[in-house]
Amino acid sequence: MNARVEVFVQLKPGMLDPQGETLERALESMGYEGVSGMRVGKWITFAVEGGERAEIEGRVDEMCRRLLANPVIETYRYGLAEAGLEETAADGGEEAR
Amino acid sequence: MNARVEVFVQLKPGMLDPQGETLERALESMGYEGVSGMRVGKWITFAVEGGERAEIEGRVDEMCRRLLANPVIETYRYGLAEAGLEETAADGGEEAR
Amino acid sequence: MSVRIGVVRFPGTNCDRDVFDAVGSVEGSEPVWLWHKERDLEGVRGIVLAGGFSFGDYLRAGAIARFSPIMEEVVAFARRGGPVLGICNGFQILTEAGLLPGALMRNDRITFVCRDQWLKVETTDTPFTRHYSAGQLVRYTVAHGEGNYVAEEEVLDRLEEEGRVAFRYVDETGAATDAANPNGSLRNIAGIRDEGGNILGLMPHPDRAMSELLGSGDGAPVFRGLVEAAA
Amino acid sequence: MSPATALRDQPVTDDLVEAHGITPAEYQRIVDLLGREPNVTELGVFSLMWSEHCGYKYSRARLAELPTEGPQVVQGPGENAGAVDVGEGLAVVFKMESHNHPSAVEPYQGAATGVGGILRDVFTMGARPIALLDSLRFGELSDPHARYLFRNVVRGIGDYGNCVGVPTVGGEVVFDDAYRGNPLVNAMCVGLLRHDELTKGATGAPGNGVYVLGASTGRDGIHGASLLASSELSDDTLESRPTVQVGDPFSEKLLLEATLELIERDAVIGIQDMGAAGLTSSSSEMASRSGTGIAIDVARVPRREPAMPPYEVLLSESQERMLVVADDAKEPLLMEIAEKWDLPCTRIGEVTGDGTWRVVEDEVEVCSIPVAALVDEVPKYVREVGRPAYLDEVQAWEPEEGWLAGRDPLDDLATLLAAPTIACKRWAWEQYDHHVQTNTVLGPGADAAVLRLRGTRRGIALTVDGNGRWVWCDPRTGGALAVAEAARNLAAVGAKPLAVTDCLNFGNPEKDRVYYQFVEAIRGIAEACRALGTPVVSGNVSFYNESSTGAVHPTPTIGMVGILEDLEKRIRPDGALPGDILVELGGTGAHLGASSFLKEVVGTVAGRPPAADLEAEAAAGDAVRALSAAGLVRAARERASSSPSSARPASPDDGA
Ligand SMILES: Nc1ncnc2c1ncn2[C@@H]1O[C@H](COP(=O)(O)OP(=O)(O)O)[C@@H](O)[C@H]1O
Repeated sequence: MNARVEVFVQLKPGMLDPQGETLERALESMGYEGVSGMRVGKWITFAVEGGERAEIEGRVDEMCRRLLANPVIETYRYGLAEAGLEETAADGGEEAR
Repeated sequence: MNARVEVFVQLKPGMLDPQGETLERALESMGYEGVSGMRVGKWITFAVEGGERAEIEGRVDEMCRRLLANPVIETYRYGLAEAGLEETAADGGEEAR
Repeated sequence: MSVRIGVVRFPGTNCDRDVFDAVGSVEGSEPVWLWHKERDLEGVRGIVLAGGFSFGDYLRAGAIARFSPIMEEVVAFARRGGPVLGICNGFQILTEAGLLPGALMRNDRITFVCRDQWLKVETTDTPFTRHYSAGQLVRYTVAHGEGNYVAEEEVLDRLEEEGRVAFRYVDETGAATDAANPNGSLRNIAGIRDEGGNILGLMPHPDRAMSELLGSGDGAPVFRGLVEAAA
Repeated sequence: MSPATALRDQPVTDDLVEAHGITPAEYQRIVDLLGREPNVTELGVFSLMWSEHCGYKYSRARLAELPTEGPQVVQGPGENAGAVDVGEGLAVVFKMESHNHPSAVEPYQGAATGVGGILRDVFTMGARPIALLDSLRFGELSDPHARYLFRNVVRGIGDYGNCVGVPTVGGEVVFDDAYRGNPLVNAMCVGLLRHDELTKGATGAPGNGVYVLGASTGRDGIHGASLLASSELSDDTLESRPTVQVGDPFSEKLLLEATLELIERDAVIGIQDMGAAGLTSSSSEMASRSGTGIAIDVARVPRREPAMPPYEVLLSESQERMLVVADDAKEPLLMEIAEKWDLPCTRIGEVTGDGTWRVVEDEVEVCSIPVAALVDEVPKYVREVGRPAYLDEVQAWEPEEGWLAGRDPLDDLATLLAAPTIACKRWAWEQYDHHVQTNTVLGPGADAAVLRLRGTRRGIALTVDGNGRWVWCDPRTGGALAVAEAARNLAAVGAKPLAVTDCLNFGNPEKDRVYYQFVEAIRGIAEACRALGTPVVSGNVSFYNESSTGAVHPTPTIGMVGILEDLEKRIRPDGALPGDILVELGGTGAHLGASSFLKEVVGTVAGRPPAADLEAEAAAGDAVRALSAAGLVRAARERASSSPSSARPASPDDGA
């Protein structure tokens, strides 16, 4: 199959996320109240060609472990969707493309 | 309601994404083939307290436009989930919204 | 016979010439370029990973560089006990490659920081620090955006116990205060060494502390130690 | 019909001409030059090349008043950057450029790509960039939007320069309501080379190959996007068209190293940056300099997106690209070096002998325009305008009798020192790597930066200066004072001024008031440069710095380079010891017109700036250098709007 992949990488829970904290403070000073626990992670999207679903998943997981996330400080997860369905990555939020 | 919010920010399609391009080349030279169209965006998660769903959505949208993304070069979308359901934010991929 | 010391160049390395000169200033040494795409260490007896932004530091500092062909050789060389010094981006690459524990996160102040920095030499038990005295204060420049050293508590404790913290950020009196910490590093750690003592990684730049004209000559002993260990 | 073909065949209507910013008279001139009507792509090309940005149609005639010659000048205006001799076979290459509008829209990327552009201008000449400086203007720091711009512009400059590995060693930041709607972001780059390495943007002989080196071409910053949107093209291709580019400092670093290696190993005949105005201006300017023609096949230009019509490929401002000319003998080496640095390099055309700028897409001719029509025939507008009335009003200000009565000087001093414009700018420059390359003898925080020239006893001193308030109150004097202050900054470290680059930031020159300010400021600059012996070797004009809140203060910024023949004789800013004698050299007495005191403490912008006594200025500089050479000076400071580092630093986090 050809897949669209989304990978989500975030700092481990408990690790300080200064970027999230700064954004939170900025929002507060702009007058947005009640926002808390802000974390800024990475959202990596791409297409993968060829192979069975399980095989692709295995490959993506390895890419995450080796490069896309640093296990010392980060956690990751990912999702696959059959490609051709470009919409998958695009729907929800017409702004998205 | 109290909500868990996830915001996804990415460079507009057609804009150069140097990070995505560099990563893609790196994966290729590590032997991962068939990867294409890589984009590196931001995944911002936080909690919001109080208000109706529609009202929160309005507020989040405004926060996105004003601070979390720059509409000149980026697109964004977001998803809300009733809080308490921490899992929502945690389980796999595209379901996340 | 002069001692060949390799200076590794990744695309985006930008302190390569500074390090090359620093190494070259030590009598009896011969700096040699090592290109990231090569697998040949050209007979060098010591290696420096210089600062900069290898592969733009895109994704995470040092994350992509560690997969370069040359790094396989550097890792093998280090495991054989060869002296390896990682400065700034070089330190980040060494942690990404697993040669040193922990990780370097984005500075707690978010922004890049470039300033003169006092450091305390915590161990003289490495070739690179043997010309200092324990507890000596030295002044180098720091210049980085991702220098916030983190590791799990046990790892930190072990580093302390085994005397593997090499440098700490301090103020001019030698106190490891928060104000003296440029990036939020746990326990003000600026540099660490491996178990064997032949690998040193640090965020501050001894390569920029080679001349009083530029503000400090405190970095010279590091390079002297490297060359001697390689000889 | 594909959008590409639709665009190509679109008829050129009056509306379309107007939407391209071309007047009916200009259009007629184009028709005369071509001997026919242009097609829409050619129209786009003319509108770009004849724009103020590329063609300097309002400014060119006035810029001619600036002195550009001197024994020290190795390269004057006209190339990518100017160059001066600094002795021992070395030359310093430098230029300043603005990125105001992109920074207003996307401060981080706008500022970053501004740095990218100015770096390319310098390394295209074969010089290794050794320093950057930045001159910034924002609205008052109490305005949240100004804080947002300040924070992100500084981060953008820092991230780009830091990544490429060029130290940012100096600059200035001014906060004034005049810049609320339109910030100014000017960046200066300084490079170093041996005289024999100086490379020009030339094409050599017909038959030589033309190549694109570096990034692929996308729809970045395509000029005229708005007009295309109004002309019935398929909507979805248009709305996604970005007007701001994203910077890629990593690719820039590769491009820098590759370019210098190409030049060092003699693998190119000519090379030119493809930044602003892209393929069109780079190719036509190269051909123009060499008196040749050039033929390009846009189908061969590597693109980031499919279905880009020639119009877009020609006008794209995608960053981190170079146009290279090489002959067949050099081609293999060119390709080898490009591959070494992982940069795509593609042959897209060749140099011709017919003086025509010709573009084809596959076999089909898209443009055929005489190079001279694009480059030399740019309309020049010289207008005579009268002195605007506001000046009389402003200059009429006189302090009233006893106006200072009851003021507490110490309070006022505290107010002054706390003003963000005057306060220390550590918050900004700590984000800039100012040490990389290990040449920085004196970095930010001094009157001027000082760099050593490795392998010699020499050093160079660098500064940028401008004072829009002074120019607004008195354009001619203000222009002269900007040069004088720059020279004073250099003198304060013991350096002798050599030459100037300028960045002239003004409002809309079609308005009389702005044009007058521009003309007069240039006269002031020219007079001061003559008096101080500092020719202008490069520069940049930025007009239309206006917003709903009006035009910015007329703000010429002056970048100046000076030489220290012996670094040991430099003057240290912090060398003073207790008991040392304090002397004021020169000085204009008590002058408060148009001062910071009036603005920050009293809240008025009025009066005349101090007179520019250029002879005294030159003499004072000579005196400082003579005293210093005699070993009599321990420390010196320029005495204009200096920023004591003890004051609370100006930071966007102040919440002001
Ligand atoms: N944006 C900036 N980038 C780098 N250095 C800066 C910047 N702004 C100010 N500086 C540094 O702060 C010092 C004081 O600047 P400025 O207030 O313009 O002084 P002066 O009035 O003497 O020209 C200078 O050394 C200058 O280089």
